[in-house]
Amino acid sequence: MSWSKVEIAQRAAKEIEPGSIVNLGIGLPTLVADHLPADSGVWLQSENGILGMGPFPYEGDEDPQIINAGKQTVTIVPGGACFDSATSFAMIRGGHVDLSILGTMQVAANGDIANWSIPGGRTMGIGGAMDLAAGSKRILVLTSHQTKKGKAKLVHRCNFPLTARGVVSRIITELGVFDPKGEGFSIVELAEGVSEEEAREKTGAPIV
Amino acid sequence: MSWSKVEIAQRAAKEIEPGSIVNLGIGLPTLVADHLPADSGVWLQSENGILGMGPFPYEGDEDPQIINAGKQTVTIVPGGACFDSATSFAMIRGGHVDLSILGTMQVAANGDIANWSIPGGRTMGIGGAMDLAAGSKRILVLTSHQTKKGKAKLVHRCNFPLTARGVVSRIITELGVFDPKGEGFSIVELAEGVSEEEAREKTGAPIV
Amino acid sequence: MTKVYQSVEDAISEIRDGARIMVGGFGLCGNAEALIAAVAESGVKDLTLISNNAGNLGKGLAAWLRADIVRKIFCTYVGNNEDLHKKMADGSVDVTILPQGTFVERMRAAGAGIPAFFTPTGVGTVVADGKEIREFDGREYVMERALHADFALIRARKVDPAGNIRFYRTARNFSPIMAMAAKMAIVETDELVGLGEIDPDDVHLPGAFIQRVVHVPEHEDTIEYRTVRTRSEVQS
Amino acid sequence: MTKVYQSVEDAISEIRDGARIMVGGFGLCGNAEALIAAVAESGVKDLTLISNNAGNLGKGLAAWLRADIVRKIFCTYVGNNEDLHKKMADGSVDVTILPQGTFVERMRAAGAGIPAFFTPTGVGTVVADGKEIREFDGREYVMERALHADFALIRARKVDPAGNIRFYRTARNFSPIMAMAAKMAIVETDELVGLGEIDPDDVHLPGAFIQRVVHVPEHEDTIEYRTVRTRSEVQS
Repeated sequence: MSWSKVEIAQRAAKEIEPGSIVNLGIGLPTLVADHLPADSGVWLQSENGILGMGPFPYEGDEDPQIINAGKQTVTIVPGGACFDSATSFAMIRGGHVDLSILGTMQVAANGDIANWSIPGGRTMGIGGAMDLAAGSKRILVLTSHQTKKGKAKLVHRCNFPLTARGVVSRIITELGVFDPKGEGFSIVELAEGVSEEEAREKTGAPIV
Repeated sequence: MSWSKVEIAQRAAKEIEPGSIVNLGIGLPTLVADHLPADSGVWLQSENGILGMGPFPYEGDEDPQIINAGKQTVTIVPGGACFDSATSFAMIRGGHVDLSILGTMQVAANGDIANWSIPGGRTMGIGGAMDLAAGSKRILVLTSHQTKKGKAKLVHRCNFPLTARGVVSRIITELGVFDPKGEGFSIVELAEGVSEEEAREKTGAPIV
Repeated sequence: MTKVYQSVEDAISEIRDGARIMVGGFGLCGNAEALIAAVAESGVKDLTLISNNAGNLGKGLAAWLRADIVRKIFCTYVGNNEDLHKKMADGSVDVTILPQGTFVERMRAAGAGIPAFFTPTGVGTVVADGKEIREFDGREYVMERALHADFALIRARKVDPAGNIRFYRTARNFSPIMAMAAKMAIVETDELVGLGEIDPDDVHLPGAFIQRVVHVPEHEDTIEYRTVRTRSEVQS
Repeated sequence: MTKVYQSVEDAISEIRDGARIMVGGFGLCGNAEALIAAVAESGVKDLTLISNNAGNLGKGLAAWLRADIVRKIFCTYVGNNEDLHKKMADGSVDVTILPQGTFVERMRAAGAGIPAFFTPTGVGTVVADGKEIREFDGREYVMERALHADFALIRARKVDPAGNIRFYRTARNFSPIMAMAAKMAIVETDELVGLGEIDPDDVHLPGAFIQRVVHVPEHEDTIEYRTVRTRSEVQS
């Protein structure tokens, strides 16, 4: 039994300090928003210019000029603020975002992350990924443990184009919670029913 | 007959293009504000954070939180804007101020200006002087032609600490209008009754 | 002295072949729709386009790509912009993809008279290839240069004749910075108000950074990804 | 999660001997009067002060100079600040005078994660002594470094419990930039409002840059140079 996507998001929510400023990447990280404790006082940052991003609008309340960095219609919570992109990336690059939760294609035992381009694949672009990875105080990665074809995403060293070097502090997958430790990954926690052996088999670097 | 301070200010006002953004330094340049044509559409910039600075307030209307860069109480005209100092100096350094009119201690034939410190004198500080001199699209200097002790202020090369190199495009004094030309100054215009000989005598560099 | 032009065609009259043009908007959000359309119809070509996304869903700047008037693009994200994918694939447009923070900071530098700066973003990646790397206080940074343009085409919610601007929500994005970075910033505004109607403390971008204003009351404002929650979802 | 502290003493409780402190205000305009006074009375010493003027007329930060709790100052202008002239003359405070644009851009860089940048300001002057000079596109520039601080003490007109700020007129000046550049930004506000009372588009500085808020309704707001015109002057 490994964790579902919702369970990964729930586990990730536990990594968030009350009152902190958090940027959620596209995909799996977006789910974390639904699992923040109501009284946590967490502020979601969207790099297109929102601090205090709220849930999707009710049907009929969509405003084409209130979107998140994935260009989805969203809302702004009371106490939220809008600002230009230079201010937004000053916030990110200047270390004022406490935590960024990112998806990835590869993450390495040395903390490197590669989440913007697959060699030979269609170029999707960089967007805010490199700034978030380089500038946030802490980087948490949520990802499936392997690709759909069964290749390890937790690797010794990335061979996909890097997003940033040595920035990832923790990774949560369906198998558990892992920390990059240089030459391998340490196991912080395993999902119920997942054996260390299974984690070891599916990881592209030593479990240390 | 040389020009009075008011006549210098009136002559300087003629250098201002309609609709332009102008920063006026402390002292003699401040007088220029009173001689702008009513329909000129000129916007006065104050580096502490105003575009659209107006005249001094009526007695009783002073607001301690509306001041100019000389820390005098001022007003803001309709269409004026307030902003932070980083934006203000982005405006200045980025070439968005069309003209700065500065006072000076020395100005040289190569366009150098020295207006912030006299060797051996009391240090008053730099303030916005170096940014205005380096960043404005055009620099006009208003000054007495000589010091109170009769020393030339228009010199071949400055020996006071520089504010900026090679930035001055025109100088207006009680004797007339002069342009720095590298090794000397050219006469653009002389005040009524001022002879070229007098200008030559009182200038610390060749008239070319 | 008003900066107000009576038509979008007049407002863009100075744009020539080969111009470098920044266009505001995050995808289709906050697009200067009328100015973008007017440039496409004006017959200018060989443009360098500086825009976060260069259109999407066949809309906005996609019109420039379809009209083959763009020779070079600086952007940060391609995503599902099929028009851009097509141009990249056939090599007819030279596309440079930048990290978004570096993209906007390079424009901010241009507007602020800063020719170059150092950033941690992109160190150790292809973005830093061929650029100077320098260590400050034990960390490596890459030097990035100011990114200038001839024109900026932006959208605002409210503008006065001096060019003072109010933006609305996330339609603000890159627009004020692009206005600062361009020699001529042209703004298309939902609402045109009188001088003094915007309080000095409510100005998002002072008129010093704006050269031309045109009033365009109606906009399409396409939503790229409509995401909603149902009321029952919450009530349950 | 509120950032609101009940007293100025509580708000400054983390400030220790040797701290680097940025203080907002252009001269006495926009001073965090209560925070400045509280630091003077707190007994901390050996401070590094980063402020445009370091007080004037014996008021504001002049209290810190008189209390001999400042060891080093970064400022841009001394002017008639006799307290500062005295400290400079007797050598008891190490004073570095910077161009104002460089002063604020160095703080902006610190807040924005930029370790260094190039500026045309100060090239060929004593300000550039010992600093790297580099040519870009035929013009010389000097490299300046980010200016960081442990604390920023600023004043605002209106703040909410999340730390979102509205400033007033020229009292804004360096304050938002200092808040960005400091590890802990403490704001003293004329008015404390509820969450949501400031529209998202009306926020001058988002709460991300503010750590502590204290409500101080009354301020002295000294005018340094009272200049007026008489009504008759205009009517004539």
